[in-house]
This record gives sequence, C-alpha cells and structure tokens, in this order.
Amino acid sequence: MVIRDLTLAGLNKEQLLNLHYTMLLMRHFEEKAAEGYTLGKIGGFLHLYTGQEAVGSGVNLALEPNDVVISSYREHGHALAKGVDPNALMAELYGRASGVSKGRGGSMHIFSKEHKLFGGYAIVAAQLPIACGYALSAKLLKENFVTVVYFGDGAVDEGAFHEALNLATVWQLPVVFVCENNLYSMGMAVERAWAVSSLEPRAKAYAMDFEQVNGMNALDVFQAAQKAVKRARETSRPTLIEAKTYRFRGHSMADPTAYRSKEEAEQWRQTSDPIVLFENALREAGIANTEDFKKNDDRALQIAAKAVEFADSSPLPDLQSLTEDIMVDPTGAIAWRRPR
Amino acid sequence: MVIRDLTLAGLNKEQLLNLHYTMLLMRHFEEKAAEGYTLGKIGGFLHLYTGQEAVGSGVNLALEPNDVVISSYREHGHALAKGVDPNALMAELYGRASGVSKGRGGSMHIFSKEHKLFGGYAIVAAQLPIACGYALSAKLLKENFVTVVYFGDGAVDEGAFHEALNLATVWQLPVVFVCENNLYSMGMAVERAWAVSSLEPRAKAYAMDFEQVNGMNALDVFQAAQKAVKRARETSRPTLIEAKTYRFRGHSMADPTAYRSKEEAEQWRQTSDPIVLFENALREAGIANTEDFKKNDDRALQIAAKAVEFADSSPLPDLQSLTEDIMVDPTGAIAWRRPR
Amino acid sequence: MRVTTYREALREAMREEMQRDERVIIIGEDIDAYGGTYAVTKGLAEEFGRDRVRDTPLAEGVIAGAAVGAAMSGLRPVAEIMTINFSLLASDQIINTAAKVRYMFGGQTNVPVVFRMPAGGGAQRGAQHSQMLETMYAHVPGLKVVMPATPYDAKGMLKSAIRDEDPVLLIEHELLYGVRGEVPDIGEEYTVPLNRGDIKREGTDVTLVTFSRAVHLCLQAAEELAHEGISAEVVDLRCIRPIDLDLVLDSVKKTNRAVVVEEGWKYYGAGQGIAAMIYEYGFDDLDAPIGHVTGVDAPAPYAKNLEKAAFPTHTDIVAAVKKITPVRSGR
Amino acid sequence: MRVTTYREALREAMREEMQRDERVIIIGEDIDAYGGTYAVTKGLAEEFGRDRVRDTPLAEGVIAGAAVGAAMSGLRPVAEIMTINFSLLASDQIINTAAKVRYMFGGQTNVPVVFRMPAGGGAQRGAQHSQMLETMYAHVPGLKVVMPATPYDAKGMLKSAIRDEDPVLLIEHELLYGVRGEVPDIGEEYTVPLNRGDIKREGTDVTLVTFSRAVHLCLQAAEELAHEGISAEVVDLRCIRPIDLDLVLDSVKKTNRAVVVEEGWKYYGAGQGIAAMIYEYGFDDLDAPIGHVTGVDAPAPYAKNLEKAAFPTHTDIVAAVKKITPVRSGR
Ligand SMILES: Cc1ncc(C[n+]2csc(CCOP(=O)(O)OP(=O)(O)O)c2C)c(N)n1
Ligand SMILES: Cc1ncc(C[n+]2csc(CCOP(=O)(O)OP(=O)(O)O)c2C)c(N)n1
Ligand SMILES: [Mg+2]
Ligand SMILES: [Mg+2]
Repeated sequence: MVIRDLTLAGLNKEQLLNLHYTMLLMRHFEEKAAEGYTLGKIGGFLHLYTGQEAVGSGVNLALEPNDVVISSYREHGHALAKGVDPNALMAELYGRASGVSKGRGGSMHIFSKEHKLFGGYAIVAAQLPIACGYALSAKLLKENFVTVVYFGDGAVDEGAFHEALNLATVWQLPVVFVCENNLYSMGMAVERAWAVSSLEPRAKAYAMDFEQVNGMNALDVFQAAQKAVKRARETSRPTLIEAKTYRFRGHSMADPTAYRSKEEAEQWRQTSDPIVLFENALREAGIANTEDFKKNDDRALQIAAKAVEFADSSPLPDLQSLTEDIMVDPTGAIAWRRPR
Repeated sequence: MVIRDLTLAGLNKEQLLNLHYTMLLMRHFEEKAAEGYTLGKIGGFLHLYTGQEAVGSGVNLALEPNDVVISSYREHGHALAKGVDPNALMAELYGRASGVSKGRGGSMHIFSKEHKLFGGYAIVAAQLPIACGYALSAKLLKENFVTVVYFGDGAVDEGAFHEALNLATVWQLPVVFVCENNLYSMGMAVERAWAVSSLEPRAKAYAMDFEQVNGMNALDVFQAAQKAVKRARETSRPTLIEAKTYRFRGHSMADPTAYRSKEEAEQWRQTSDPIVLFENALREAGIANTEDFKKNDDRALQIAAKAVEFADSSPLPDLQSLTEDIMVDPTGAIAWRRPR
Repeated sequence: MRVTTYREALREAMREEMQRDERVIIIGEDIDAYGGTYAVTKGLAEEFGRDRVRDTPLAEGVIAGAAVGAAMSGLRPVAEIMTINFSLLASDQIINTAAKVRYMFGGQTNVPVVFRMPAGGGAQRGAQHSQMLETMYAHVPGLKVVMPATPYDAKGMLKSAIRDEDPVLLIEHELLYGVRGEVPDIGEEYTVPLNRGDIKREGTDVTLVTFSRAVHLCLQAAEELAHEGISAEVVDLRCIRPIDLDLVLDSVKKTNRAVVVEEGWKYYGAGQGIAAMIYEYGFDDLDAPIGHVTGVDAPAPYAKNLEKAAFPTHTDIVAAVKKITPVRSGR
Repeated sequence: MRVTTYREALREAMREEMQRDERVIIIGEDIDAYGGTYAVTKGLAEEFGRDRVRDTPLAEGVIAGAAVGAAMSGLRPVAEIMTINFSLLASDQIINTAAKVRYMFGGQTNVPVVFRMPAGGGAQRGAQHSQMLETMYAHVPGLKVVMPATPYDAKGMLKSAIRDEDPVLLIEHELLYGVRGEVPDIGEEYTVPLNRGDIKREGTDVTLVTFSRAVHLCLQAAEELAHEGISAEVVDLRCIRPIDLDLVLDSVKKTNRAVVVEEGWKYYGAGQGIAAMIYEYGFDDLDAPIGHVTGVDAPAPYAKNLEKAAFPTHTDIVAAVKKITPVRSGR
C-alpha cells in the first residue's frame, strides 16, 4: 500500500492537508485581526472564530463552489473556507475601499458574490429566514445549489429559528441549518437558556432530520455535512446539524468573559483544540507529519500577515461612497428632485 | 345508591349540569352575536366559539376564581366560563358604554378585571408572552394563582409560541398553555402548516409536560386541565395542552369558508357536537335527563336574549371618552401644554 | 378604458407580471386556500400553480425574511403581509435586512422584493387592527413606500414595484379595495412610476397634500369648497418615499397655502414630515401656516361613534382649509 | 453634588428603586452573568438576587411581552433591550400591546413597564447596530419616550419612569455611558419629570432644539458660536413624547430662530415632527425657516471616515446656525 493512497473519511492526503490549512488560515487570520483591533485599526465589534475552525472547514468540504453559505457576524472562518480572498476580507475589517463589502460592512457584514458567501448578518437568527429564501430560489428556479446557514446556540432562542425550521420542513427546502453550539450566547450559558440538552428534540418538533456532531472534529463535521448536503441536493429536504464546540476567546473583543472561568476555557484549549486534534488524527493514521503541518502553518501565517499588509496599505473609501449603493435606482433616494 | 351521588370525573350532578349550562350559554350567546352581526349591530371582526365549547368550559372548571385567563380574539366563550356578565359582554360587542371594555375594545378585546379575564388579544400568539408575564408575577409576588392562556393551532407557527414556551420552562412558570387545535388557522389547514401531527414533539422540544385531549369531550378537557393546573400551582411548572376541536362556523363572520367542504363541517357537527356528546354521557351515566337539559337550554337562551336587549338599549360611549384612558397620566398625552 | 375596482386592479397587476416574468412569485398567509383575506389574490394559485402562489404558515417574520432572501437570489417575490398591523413582526427583516443589505454589502446584491399590505381603519376593527404605521417605514433609507389611492395607480404602481430592483412597500388601504375607477383595458400595457405624485384635481387657492384613502376625502372636500368659492388643488403624493417634492412645491408656489391631510396619527407622522419639507423648501411661498388634518392621537376605538370621531372626514378638511384661506371676493 | 457617569447614574436609579419597591425587577439579555452589555446592570443581581434580576434567553419578543404582562399583573419590570436595533423584534409587543391595552380594555389595566435601550451610532458598529429609531415609538399614542443626555437627567428620569404607571421607553445612547456629570449625592432623593424639557444653556439669538447625545454637540456648537458673537440657547427636550412644547415656543419667541439637531435620519423623523410643531404653533415668531441638522439619509457605514461623515458634528450645527442667523453688529 502506497502512503499517498491512505484516506480518512474518504479524503486523500491532499484534501486532508487542505482542510488542515483552512483551519490554520482561520486561526492565524483571527489572531491578526485581534492584533488589528488592539492597535485600533479595526473598529466596532469583532467576533473571532478561534476554537470553532473544525465546523466551518468541515462543513465547507462537503460543498460545491455553487453552494451558498449564509452566516452571522462570526463569519470570517466561513468566508475563508468558502474561498474569499483573505486580503479583501482583512481590508473589510480595516474599513478600506478594497474590502469585500467596500469597507461599508465591516467584520459583521462580509459578503462575496463571487464566492457565494452571502452575508454576514448581525441581527441574531435573522439569517435563518433569509436562508429559507435562498433555498426557495434554488427549488423554484431549479438551480441545484444547497444553502448552508450557520448560527449559534443563542440564535436558537429567537422566534426566527422556530419559524424558519418550520417553513423549511413544510416547504421541503434544500437547506442545511448548522448550529455552532459553543455553549454560550454572550454570557448566557446554553443550559440556562434551554430546557433540553441537545437540539435533537427541537429537530423532531419539525420532523426534521438531525445530526449531532463533535464540532471539534473536522472529519465528523465533514461527514455529517456530507449527508445533509446530499439529502438537500437530492431530495430537497432540510437538516439540522448541531456541532458542539467552544469559542476560545470572548464573545467579541470587548467581552471581559466574567461568566466563565479561566480554567474552563483553558481546559478546552488544552484538550480540544480542533487543529491539534486533527493533526493527531493525521499523524496517527500515518497520513501526514509534523513537517507537513509546519508547511501549512507557515503558509497560513504568511497569508494572514500579507492580508494585514494589504489592508493597512489600502486607501479608505471615497467620501462620496457614503451615499452610494443604497438603492439601485438613484431616484429612489428621498431627496430626489425632478429634472427641470 | 342515591341518584344524586352519582359522579363523573369526580363531578357531582350540580357541577355537571353547570358545565352543561356553560356550554349552552356559549352556544346561544354566539348565535345571538351572529344575529347582531348580520343586523349590523356588531361591527368589525366577529369570531365565534361555536363547536369549541367543551374546551373553555372544561378548562375553566379546573380553575379557582383567583386564577387568570388570557385569550385571543376568539374569547367570548372563555369570558363566559370565567363568569363575565353576558350583558356587559354583549354590550361590548355592540360597542356600548356599558360594555366590559366601555365599548372601546369590541369583540376581540374583552377584559374583565373583576373576573380575571385579562384580555382578548388580536395579534396572533401575542398573548403567550403576556401570559408568561402574569405567571412571573404569580411566582415573584407569591400569589398563588395559575395563568391559563388559550390560543389556536395557527398561533403555534409564530415565533412568539417558541419564545414563550421556552421561557416558561426555563423559568419554571406556573402557566398552562391551551392550544385549541380546530384544524385551521384562517384558511390554512394545520397539516399544511405543521410537519408534525400533534404538539407532543413541540412540548418535548422545551422539556415541557404535555396533555393531548379530545377537545369535544368536556370531561376529558377538565381532567387534563386539572392535572396541569395542579402541576402549575404546586410545583410552578408549565404544561402544554392540545385540545383537538373544530369550529362549526367560519373563522370570522366574514369567512366564505372556501377552504373546507360543507360535508366536512357537517360531519363534525353531526358526530362531534360537544354539547350533544356531553348530554349523551350524562344520560348514559343516568345523571341527568332531557328535562334537565331543556331547563338549561331555556335558561341559557333567555340569558343570551336578555344580553341582546341589554346591549341594544345601552347608550353609545360618550364622545369625550375617545381620548380617555390612553394613559394614567393625563400629561402623558403628547399635546400636553404647560400650566401657565 | 374601463372601470374596475382597486382590488381587481391589484390582482391584474400581479397576474400580468407573473405572466411576463416566471421569477415573480407570491407568498403570504391565506392567499390561496382562503382566497386572500381581501380577495386580492383570488384565483392566482389556480392560474399559476401552488409553486408560485404559496400559502405560508402564520409567521410574518419568516415570510419577510424568506421573501428578502428569495429576492436576493433570483426570484421576484411579492410578499403579502395580511395587514400592516402585523408587519411589526416583520419589521426587523424589512428595516434591518431589506433596507440595508445592498448598502452594507457594498452594492453586491439587489433586493427586488415587494411587500404588499393593507393599512388603515374605519371598519370598527379596533386598536390592534386599524393603524397606518407607514411612517415607520418611510423614515428608513433603503425602502420605497408607495400608497396608491386609485385603481389606476394601484395597478400601475404594483407593476412598477414588481419590476423595481429595490425593496418596495406597497401599502394599500382596507377601505379602498371596493373603490372603482378607470383603468386601461387588459392588454394595454402601462406602469406608473414610483417617484411621481399626481395632481388629482387642479386648483388655485390652496394645496391639499395627501396620499392613500385620504385622497378621496380631499377630493370630496375640494368639491364642497368649490361651492364656497375656494379652489383647492389636490396633490396625491402616491409615494411618500421617495417623495415628489417638486410637484408639491410648484403647487404651493401657485396657491401659497397648504393643508396636509392623512389618516394616521399626527405627531412624528408622515404628515409632519411632509409639512416640514414644504416649510424647508417653500417657506417664502407660504402665506399662512400649513394646516394639518389627521387621525386623533389615540389608539383606534371600536365603538362606531367613537371610531367615526377618530378618523378625519372631508368636513374636517373643509374646516382646516377655511381656517387658512380667505374666500376671494367676486367669485 | 458629586460627579459620576451616565452609566452609574442609571444603575443608581435602578438600585434605589429596587430598594424602595420590592415589585421592581429587571429582565433582559446578559444583564447578570455577562455583567450588562454596557455594564449598566453590573452588580445588581448579586445585590438583589437572581429572582429580581433575571437573565433571559435571547428573544426580544418574549422579553417585551413578558415584561408587559408582568406590569399588568403587579410587578414593575424594567426590561433591557440590548440595543434599539433589536427592539424591532419587540416592536409588536411595545406598539400593539403596551401602548394600547389600557385604552382598548376600557382603562381597566395600567402598564407600568420601562423599556431601557441604547440607541445611536458613532462606534463603527455598522448599519444594523447604529440606528436611532426613536421616531417609530414617539409616533405612537400610549407610549412615553424619554431620551436623557446627562447623568443627572438619566438618573432622575429613570426613577420617574419606574414609578410611572404608563409604559415608558428610556432610550439611552451608546456613546453617553462614559459621560460624566453632576448628580446629587446618594441618599439625596430627586426625580426628573417625564414631561419637562430643560434649557441647558441660555441664549438670545437662536434656539437649538435637541435631545439625547446631540445635546452635547449643541453645547459645543453654542460655545463656538459665542466666540463669533452668536448667542445660542440650547433646549434639551429630554422627552420627545410627551414634548414640552411650551418650553421650545417660549425660547423661539425670544430668539425668533430655531435649528433642530438630531442624530437620526432626517425624513419622517423626530426632528421634522418637532420642526412642524414649532411652525404650527410658533409660525409668527420665526424670522427664518427652521434649520435642521441630522444624520445622513443612508444606512450607517462601517469605515471610520464614512461613519464620521454620516453623523452630525458641532461644526455642522455651527454652519446651520450661521445660515439663518445674522451676526449682530457691536458684539
Ligand atoms: C436580535 C439580537 N439580539 C441581541 C443581539 C446582541 N448579540 C449579538 S451576538 C449575541 C449572542 C449570540 O450567541 P450565539 O447565537 O450563541 O452565537 P455566538 O456568538 O456564540 O457565535 C447577542 C446577544 C443581536 N445582535 N441581535
Ligand atoms: C400576527 C397576526 N397575523 C395574522 C393575523 C390575522 N389572523 C387573525 S386570526 C388568524 C388565524 C389564527 O388561527 P388560529 O391560531 O388557529 O386560531 P383560530 O382562529 O382557529 O381560533 C389570522 C391569520 C393576526 N391577527 N395576527
Ligand atoms: Mg454561542
Ligand atoms: Mg385554528
């Protein structure tokens, strides 16, 4: 047996190392973003994906380029996995004209038409109904894309979650709902917000298919997503995936994390780092070694550093863009006056 | 064994005949209201309770006078069961000053402080969060009342249902959620709106106790309510009750009922009239006879007829009441001007 | 030309646009099996199939959110919110999503969604079912708010709204559905732009600035005023965002007097906004303060007599006009 | 008197009212374990227990509905909506329930609920997190809308709001929490009424009518204008519903000029309403059209330079004043 034919979860070495790289890119990108925030280069709210990398990278591996991803304000990782240019992403965080959203959106409002990363929404759970609309387009326009929507455990509490899941089953929409249950919304522990310990009974309440996965294991995530995406694509049926994970940092850079102990967070970092776990798995399977990992790490770090350079040297948006793109129709602006 | 010691569901003859009377009062009251609407004496929307009498009367029998009832626009039956004066109720429908809500609310907004019938809400499902608030007061102010909130199968689709049920279990609120599943919201059949055939999995989604009952059987309803009310009162835990029922008339008087067949409705009326079913049960148990029923029927009809007389002879509200009671504080009105 | 109702005009607009463009769909509560709450969508499900005319569960939030998502991804949804009173449950998706995504995503997406919803009172439906609320949406950049008063405008503007690339709220009025008016024959294609008001009656002494059902009250008032020698011009804004301000200003330049007439609440409402704009750009043309006729500042009451007193009538308009307009001698 | 922050003043108000009245409770997202999003409620759960200071699940609709229900049944809840942007999810319960039940139920219930929520932009939080939206609520009869600008007013008005029998929205501003100002010593009981504005600076040439954070911009502008010989009076409305109109009119009677200053969007916004009221009742006192300084009519952008240009500054106010105010000679 030749080494390079070894696979894990049906993935070959190249694919597996790509997955590894994606997670590292997310990790380094977020570290650079944190630095940018500390330096005052990034303003507003900044929510990092650190610790949750296995979810976004694992799900994404189950997607075709044509599939749609919709997310919350914690979407940098999802965007990177979907192929969004780290330079344009960092530039958006820096509020520059070269940002994916022309600097008008910022960290919470990433959108890339090219990569079908269709936003970055900052009203908790609002993205779930929106995703139903995308899935409805896929169904009615007979476009064969699947819509994946990410949200947190807190989003589950909103009425929008209930309304969207119900619509998705009643209308049989090709959508995959991915709940990244990182145990907290802001400071609210999930066990104080839910009377149930898993989302499984919630899925049953809508007669929806359900997958529970360890969100720290990228391959588990990948395999659950594969099933869900196949179900959506082939039978136009929705799935709810619950990925148990943990955010290594605070809710946002402004979070003093008073609601959880340092020990708890440290314990997660020590025992459940999704990148370390994945490296161990690859190593144990004899598929890749420390050298491979180092290469990926260097490359990811370099790309993240270059993104900072790019962002920092990009110009601010033109002041006139302040009132551009509000509407397609320029006479739609209220101050429109009749041509004389 | 003496006849008058016979009981059903732990209720003696007097209690059982009271229950019978309550249902008949609801039935006749609604018929009179329908007439008033046809005559143009009642305006706006009019939603009748006809067919669903077993639910409101059965639940109410499990309540103490101090317990709270909150409902939707289809609340006449709940109000009558709770003891609201039929005269004042009909006068409200007629828009008269002597109406329970001074004629300002109308059919959809019945409220009686005296009888703890705390509204009559016309935004579907809005009453569920409000009921949680009442239950919170009971809990924190250590008042031992139970809050019962009625709503339809359509209300279940709203985000408010999800948010309220979750809050009620997480906070352990002494509230009983009574879903009167009459198979349709307006024209939407429940099987087109839900992917599940009962509310049981919905209750499980919140780890909430659940009771399913035949909403055409007043005694079944009573017994389920008794359990739920006891649970709320003694352990401050919520219950979801689903009562399967049917509205014999359209959604409102304006409904052409195009969405269901005449045969379907006729079938329900023929085989499942809750009053007829109850009379049969009483007769079979040897507790009451046609004469007893006739007496109740006459009395109910007379009370309903008197309510119409009372309403029709009551004066319209004073025009100055148009701007009364908006706020407790008269200087809260925007047009308030400084005393000079 | 033929005469038809506001209701039928709206239905024709949807039918024609659905025939023209496969991407147009309708979603909402009770639009199919029930036949439409106000029967506007009646027959469309049979004609276009239940894929394109979709009854939804009772959940305004997801109706709005799904409509916005569908619009962002290639469909052209017309979402019916049963009445504007319930639109509060959809207001997050309308204001925080529909109005903002094009801008905040750097112009990368269009949102060609239409929200149709009836507003207004006058049928004894009580406090929770009789509101206007148009101001809430007209305040928000990124939305268009259209409020036609006639069958002609309703059809032409709904067709424009469906073709428009931006989010449009088409706010109808519960009491207008049965109103009849001239509409071009079927097959005679026309649209009405979403940025132009319309002079519904010419006059020289005072300008009545209005929209939605109040247009009809103003026409009635103008008729009555004519008998008393006052010539009132009725400017139907038709859309309040954007607002065809020049049409109003030109009229005021001529009449030097204006009365703003609306059904909704007075304070911080659309009418005060309109008045403020006339003052801002036409201050020097005004010979008197602008009159303002509105609904009473209270929740809507149910009782018939109270409700009648709660909403403006043509008599109120006549009185408001007379307060600021001298009857010209010799007429 | 001592100096404290707006944040602490709010916290003191809640603490004092909770000590005074057992029925006062606080509910909202992240008010306890997280320490309060803006740290306003910090420490209150420890002091009063988790029965009375209750973290809720993330669901604004039920927070508002439960608060209203609790208020109708004997508690005096202060509900914190994390920001006004999310209040759209609660707007149905605020507008369709809180504002209407007393009226539509014939006066049988009071609704002594307080909704606290920060509004405003200026911290690069983007389109969905930088709105004012106060107009939506100020338009609705049955609500009181209070927008204090100083620690003194914040404390005094929150205390009044908690004691008030009617529903009150206390709208704070995200950039005000750190602002410091004089507040009476603890134990020195005071309240500020919910229907009175306040002259924050006296002047004779022009009246600046404003509320919330814009008050501080106006004070800055007035200072600058003073150097140029223009004496500006700053009227802080403090509450916009009800509005202390006489205070404004008296000032305008003296200065004959007014500029309305607000952070929110211009059209159909609170400022146009205020301007319309001044015109309606003070038309003859005005020597010039009312100036109006507002945020730009666009969703809020993220980029620093764009955001700076999107919101009004004291320089904009100075310019607007100069446009309508002649510099008096000899000063
Ligand atoms: C409707 C709404 N309410 C509140 C907020 C403030 N907020 C932003 S993120 C957040 C917590 C969300 O938690 P969760 O859904 O678990 O996602 P996570 O941040 O953990 O990824 C809150 C309360 C918001 N943005 N939108
Ligand atoms: C939020 C909201 N949406 C829509 C309506 C219009 N509407 C009134 S009753 C109703 C159907 C409700 O059905 P259900 O909950 O089953 O109660 P039922 O009328 O059958 O008793 C609808 C759609 C409303 N009043 N409120
Ligand atoms: Mg979370
Ligand atoms: Mg029903």
